[in-house]
Amino acid sequence: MDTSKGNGHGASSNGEIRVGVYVCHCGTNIAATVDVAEVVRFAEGLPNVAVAKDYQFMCSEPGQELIQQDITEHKLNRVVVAACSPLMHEPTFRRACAEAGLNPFLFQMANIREQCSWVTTDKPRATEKAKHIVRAAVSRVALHAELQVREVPVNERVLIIGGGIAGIEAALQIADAGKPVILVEREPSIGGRMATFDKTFPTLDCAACILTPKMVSAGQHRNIDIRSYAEVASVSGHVGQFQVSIRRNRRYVDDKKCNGCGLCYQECPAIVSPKSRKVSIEGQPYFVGSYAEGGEARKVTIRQGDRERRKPIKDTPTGDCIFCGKCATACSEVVGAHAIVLRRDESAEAGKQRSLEFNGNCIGCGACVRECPTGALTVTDAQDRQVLHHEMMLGPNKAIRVPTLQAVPNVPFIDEETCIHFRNGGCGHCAEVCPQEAISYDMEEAIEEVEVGSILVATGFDTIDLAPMVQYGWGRYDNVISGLEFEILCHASGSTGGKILKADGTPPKSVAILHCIGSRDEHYHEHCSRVCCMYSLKFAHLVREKVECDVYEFYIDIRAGGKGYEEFYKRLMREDVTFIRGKAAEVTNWPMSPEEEGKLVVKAEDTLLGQIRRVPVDMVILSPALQAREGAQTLAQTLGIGCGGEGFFLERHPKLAPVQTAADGVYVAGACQSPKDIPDSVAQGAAAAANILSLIDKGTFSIEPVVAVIDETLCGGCRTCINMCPYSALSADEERNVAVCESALCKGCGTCVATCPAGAIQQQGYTDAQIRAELEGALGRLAASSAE
Amino acid sequence: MNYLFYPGCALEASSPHYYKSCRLSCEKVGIQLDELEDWTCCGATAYVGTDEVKATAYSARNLALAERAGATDLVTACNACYITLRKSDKFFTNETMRHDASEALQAAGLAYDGTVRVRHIAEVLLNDVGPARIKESITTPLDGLKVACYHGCLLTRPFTDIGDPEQPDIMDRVLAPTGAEMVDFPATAKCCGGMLMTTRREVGLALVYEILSCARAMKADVVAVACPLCSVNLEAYQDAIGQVYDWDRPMPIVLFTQLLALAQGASAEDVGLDQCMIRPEFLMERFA
Amino acid sequence: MGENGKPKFAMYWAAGCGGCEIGVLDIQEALLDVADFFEIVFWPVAIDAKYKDVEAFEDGYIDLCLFNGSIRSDENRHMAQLLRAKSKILVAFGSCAHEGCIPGLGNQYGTEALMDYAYSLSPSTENPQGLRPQAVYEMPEGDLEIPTLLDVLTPLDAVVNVDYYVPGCPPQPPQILAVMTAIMQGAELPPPGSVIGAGVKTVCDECPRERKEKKIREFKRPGTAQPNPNECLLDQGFICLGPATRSGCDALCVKANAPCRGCYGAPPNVEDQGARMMSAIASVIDSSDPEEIERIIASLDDPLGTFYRFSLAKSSLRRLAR
Amino acid sequence: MASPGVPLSGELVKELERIPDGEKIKQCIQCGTCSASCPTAYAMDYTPRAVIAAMRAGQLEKVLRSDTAWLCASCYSCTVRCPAGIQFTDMMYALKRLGIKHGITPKDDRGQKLMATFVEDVDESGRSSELWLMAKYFMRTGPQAALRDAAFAFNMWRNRRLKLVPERVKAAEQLKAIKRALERRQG
Amino acid sequence: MSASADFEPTIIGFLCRWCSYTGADLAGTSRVKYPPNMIPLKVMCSGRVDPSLVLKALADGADGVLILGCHPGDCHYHEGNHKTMRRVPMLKSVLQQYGIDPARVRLEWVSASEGDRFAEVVHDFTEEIRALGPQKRVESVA
Repeated sequence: MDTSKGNGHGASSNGEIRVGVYVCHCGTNIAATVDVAEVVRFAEGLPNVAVAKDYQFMCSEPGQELIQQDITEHKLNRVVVAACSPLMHEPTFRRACAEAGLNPFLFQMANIREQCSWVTTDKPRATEKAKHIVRAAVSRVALHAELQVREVPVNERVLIIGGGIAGIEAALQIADAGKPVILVEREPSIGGRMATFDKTFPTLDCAACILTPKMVSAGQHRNIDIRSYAEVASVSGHVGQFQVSIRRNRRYVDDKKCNGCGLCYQECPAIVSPKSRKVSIEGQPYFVGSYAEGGEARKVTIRQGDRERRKPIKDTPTGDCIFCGKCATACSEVVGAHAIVLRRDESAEAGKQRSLEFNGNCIGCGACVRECPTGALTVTDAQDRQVLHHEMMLGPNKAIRVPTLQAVPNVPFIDEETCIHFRNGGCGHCAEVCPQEAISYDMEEAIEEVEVGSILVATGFDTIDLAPMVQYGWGRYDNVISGLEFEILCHASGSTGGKILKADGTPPKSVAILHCIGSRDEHYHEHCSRVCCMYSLKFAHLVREKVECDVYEFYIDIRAGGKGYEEFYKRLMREDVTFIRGKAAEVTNWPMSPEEEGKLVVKAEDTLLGQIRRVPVDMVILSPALQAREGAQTLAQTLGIGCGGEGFFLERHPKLAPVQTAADGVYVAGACQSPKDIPDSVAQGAAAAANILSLIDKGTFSIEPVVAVIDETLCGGCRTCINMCPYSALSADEERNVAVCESALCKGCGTCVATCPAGAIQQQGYTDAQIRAELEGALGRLAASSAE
Repeated sequence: MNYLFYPGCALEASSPHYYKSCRLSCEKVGIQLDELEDWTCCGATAYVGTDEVKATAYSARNLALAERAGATDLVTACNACYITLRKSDKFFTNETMRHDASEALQAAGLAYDGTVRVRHIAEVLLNDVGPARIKESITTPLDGLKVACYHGCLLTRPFTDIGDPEQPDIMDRVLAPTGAEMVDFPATAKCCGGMLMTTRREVGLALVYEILSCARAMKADVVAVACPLCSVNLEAYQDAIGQVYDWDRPMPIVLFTQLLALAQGASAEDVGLDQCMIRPEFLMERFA
Repeated sequence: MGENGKPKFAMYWAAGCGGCEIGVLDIQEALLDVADFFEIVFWPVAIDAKYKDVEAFEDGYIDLCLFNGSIRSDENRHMAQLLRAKSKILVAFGSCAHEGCIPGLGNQYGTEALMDYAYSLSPSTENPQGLRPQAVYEMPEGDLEIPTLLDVLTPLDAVVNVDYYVPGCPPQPPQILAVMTAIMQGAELPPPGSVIGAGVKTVCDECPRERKEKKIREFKRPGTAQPNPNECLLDQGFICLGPATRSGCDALCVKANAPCRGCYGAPPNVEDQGARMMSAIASVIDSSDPEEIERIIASLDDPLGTFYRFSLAKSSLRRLAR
Repeated sequence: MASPGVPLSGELVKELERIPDGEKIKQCIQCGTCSASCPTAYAMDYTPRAVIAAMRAGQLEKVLRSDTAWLCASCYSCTVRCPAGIQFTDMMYALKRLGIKHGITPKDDRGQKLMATFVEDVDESGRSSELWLMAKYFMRTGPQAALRDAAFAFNMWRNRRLKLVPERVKAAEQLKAIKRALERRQG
Repeated sequence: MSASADFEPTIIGFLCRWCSYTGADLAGTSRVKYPPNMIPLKVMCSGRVDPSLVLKALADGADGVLILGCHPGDCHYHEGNHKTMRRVPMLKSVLQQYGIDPARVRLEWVSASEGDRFAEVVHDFTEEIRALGPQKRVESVA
């Protein structure tokens, strides 16, 4: 019982269905295998068919005109073209129909080329198959309804998640076009990874020199709103109209009041020092030291044998101590820890009458070190070694600080873990000195709701955790450092002022750079991280530039496929860098010969010689694999986009839609999509900006009508469908006890339609009735229950 | 707790003190080792180089026997036996190999369904007993003793599920409750050379020298091992090493279970310290 | 209409349990109004009338015929054809006539197997001589004839045109009353082929339970687990056919803390109730691991009987030969 | 009896395909991690990586004539580190088997001899006896080595770590049945 | 009826638009040959296919039904194919119980780049159905 017939089905006024069938020869592509004339004869005899014709090339101008003429002449209200795949020419014929005044969705394509004439040589059977395909289309098209492409308005405001170079580039492009941008950055400052680099390959221009102006423009742009130290908490809505919650972390500094004078961190007594804590593994004491690294904590398991109880402050001052007592005063009065006591022994001779006593109250804040006028006190880490490489920071080494002195916004934040106030309630120095009264220790997390029309994800990359790769010695040997650690070591604002020094403060005489650590390795990441070859070459150059030193590159293949990259590789060869073709297998400090004494030994096969080599060096730089950000999966779910096998965000098409995603209105750029260097990240940021501006400029977004519609008179409200939708287009209306579909979110997969036990959901263009009719046509039961 | 135990040829012949101390230290933590009835040689690392299917079938005979005895675990104390039996078990996951080896087993009226878990005694002590219970069993702590735990290659290679393949610490964690100090020992999983000591002596000596000199540099009093072959290779050739390398002060090699049993109250004689080729005199005196 | 001016009423009980007849009795004193309004010309349960009386009626003599029970035997078929001819309005009354109902499950075995079981194999049968009913049996007094079973059981509309369907096993008295009242009051009847005496939504619409998301990791049965009376049974892992069952029963079973078994049949837009339900149930299985999916599905006893308890004889499956 | 190189390469791959992950041998990127992880590669004519290169070049026969496979101590360092997941140690075993099968003797055949002795021992008694294994091995390789190891043997004996009477498995017929079944299969 | 050599099975294929339909087109553009027994029906996602369509196809004259979708993890709609992955075994268990060989329904994953695989699957399935013989139907029920 079809009660809706002749209503919205585009039937002629008397309800008659008039189908025109057009069979294409496609030159000989179809006609050689399918008897086209026979198919036309067959089509003529099918119910509802008013006219059937064949033509050499249906997709040609005259072919289309033929259809258009017939629509008028024969009063056709349905069209079937039997030709190539609909993926090829469906848009063409839909357009032709529309131009002739027929709703384009009253058209159906029968694919008798790709899936018929081309895949068999048996002409009678190919003809037979073509007939079935045509009959299925004729049967189906009778039930087609007029559909309209829907337009949704697009909010001009753009959300960019991630303030690295890709996000900054996109933000500037969009903002320069006059459109408002909200730039959300998780760290306290924008700039991303690039802000920690000293130089960039292959041009060797200073990263800060090219990045800082962009950061500043972004910070000052009237169309860009930066939300740093903030994260996207949730996203709802759809293309054109997203509702986004931004969670602003507790910075303890009011960015509206702060003028960036820096007094707070100059006055802060707490030095960021490595922290360690004792944990037990099955009753056995292990130390897990966690070090501050670019604002992120990392863990290093230190093996037994390094088990000395760590003393954050040396308990015996060196000979430099003049027993002035400043440290003890600071500890008691500023820190409130009372960990240092200055003892006076009146009876003893002058000079020896004073002594310092340390007790267990030390919280490791480092205030005493800062107060010490002679440098007699030092901070050491869990292994009693001087903090150098593991103190990887670019900004002030304080509990309240900015990540770099070029921070944008130039607003400090308080690191709760090291701040004395947050450890024992004392201090409060920064609040006292701040002329703007911007510091507030009881600041709460804030949630901000914004509405945007499109979203760009540019969250960048992480590097692989090196601790589990014991054979390379990272976390075990002082002078084995990661690529990112080397960048900071090299950076003019770093702890060594840009000098390349070993952990003991002396310059290395030889450095090994190990490629492919965790990349191209099925135990970790199968992908090539793409940037390591080039930055490793850059490292070699920087080392050679700054220290007199031998440099060894242990590589599998040098992949230098970018503009000027191969030339850079050549240049490094000229600079006498030693290239050893062979992946390093292990780094050990165990000498097997006198020249290895006191050195790190890199073991690798020189595969060009077929010889095993042990190369003693002073410093080893590892090039760890780039991997997806921790939490990428969660963000992908929030946004309704996918992650690929390696965890990077999935683009809509790897070649043709590299910055679009499966979710309309959501774009990706930079290394969050796959490992990328700066030029590629910038290019993608700009490309995404262009995509977004084009969407904004059009003002509306067209939604295909192949969406789910719910017949509320049939829906019983069982809610089986709700979770079927990957796009959250379906929701339950509690009041009316029915499911409702937000068609702007629906992508038209039809999964809910197949799931609905009540038959209450239909997919426009793929209704149950249409598919059933198609089946009947395909199987020759057309007469039984077609449009009649 | 009872475990089905597979001693292997070496434990029977060259390392009776290992077998003895194994039983002793296990008893102290409530474990009884029941020897697998009429076991066959596992094939070690040699047989598989001649005929892989036969090697698999031979060693799987032991697994089949264990399965028939209703055991879920088959425990061994020899690294080579451990790995060979485990590999045979794993090979049964390959269609062709399982087919061929099963056919051979069938001819002997046996079948293996892949239900037996092959375990090493060190790992059983660590995971099934645990440091806490070991700690309870300690009566005469080994305070002051510096031990280098030598795991050898096969304990965590190629199967890395029981410990790190580069720097395992299974033995360290088992012995730590004894009160002895476990020194950092980078060479803990380096290879002792295995059969090369017989066929290519110069290569074998170099490998053992690397391990021993590392232990010396780490100031170990004694090297503890968990494998009868490692034990022989490390102790029997120290004279020969001295002829090639700078090696004059011999390093005593003990089985880790000897140390454990001593700490649990056994005497030097009980654990067969006198069967060590390089006698740890200081221990023999202390636990006389 | 007859001489007394009253419309003629008939009711017939074909292959079925008779519950539909009880259903009519359950409209209680309203039955008196029905008896008063109509002239009952044929209703074996209520009045004494013979088949030959019916045969003697002229075509269209009966104004309203409620036909309950499915078509299992040649006798059922004969009576269906006879009553069709004699009735102006023929109603498939109750689940058996509507869609075959539980007897329809016999179609998964075939008539021979059913006879074997009934006369030989069932545990309670003692039949050492292997006696079977004979279509014709010669007796001194003359031949005895009994009906023969057809190859398959069908609902009423497979053998004759049906004007209306009243679903339910049995149809619920309030619904029967509503139908009868409407007819007696001369209300305009819906187009032929319609389902009457039921709603157009699903049982969920009438179900008061709280519904959340459905995620099934294991199938539960009421005999082995106690359902929470306030939460959706499906949410709890009990297979409830409510989502794929036409409303109208006022969620009788679920209100008694028993899952809906689907007797009101498919809702309006659904062609195959069982297939729809299995699609819905399978879709919410909470796993994407093929092996685990198999395991979860295997935990469901008798899927065919569960999904097609009432509708097998009307499903797409009925058209397939086993 | 020499076999042409290319079929040997195919045979090696086929041998490995019988074990889990064996097919990964085809994914070698020639990085050399295996060789540098190998404690004995310094003494090999062909490093483990070079074995795969030779396999690809159809030159396995040269590898089989070299000591490479017989220097493998079976420590699995290569296997656990190989970024391509290649089962190197098993490849070395396969090489040994290939050499034996094709009658190719390595330039130093002591490893082959020791193994053959071991296999005989196990085949015969189901157990291996160190003393008799050594004794038989020295008879095959010449008395020089035996002399060298006399001190070792004495040392072992002195510490009650030598068993003079070899153990035997009781269910000898089971072993024979296994052996026969496999020999039948191999024709 | 038993399987005979001249029996040409009628097969209905439900092809998801993104992977399998594209893969089928690729088989065509690559001119890979396969038996012409399958009539393809395009759906947007294999998740659109519900068991009642499959049963209807069998009831209306198909001897076998092939459902082709994107490989798990590659679904254009995230995991529409996971729903199909659950529905098909459920349908098969019902078919089995009713006495219809569940092999008449097959779910396979074919990506847009697997033209060869598409042809192979269709070929394989056609031959399997050919061996099973025609699906008999109850032509007249009363």
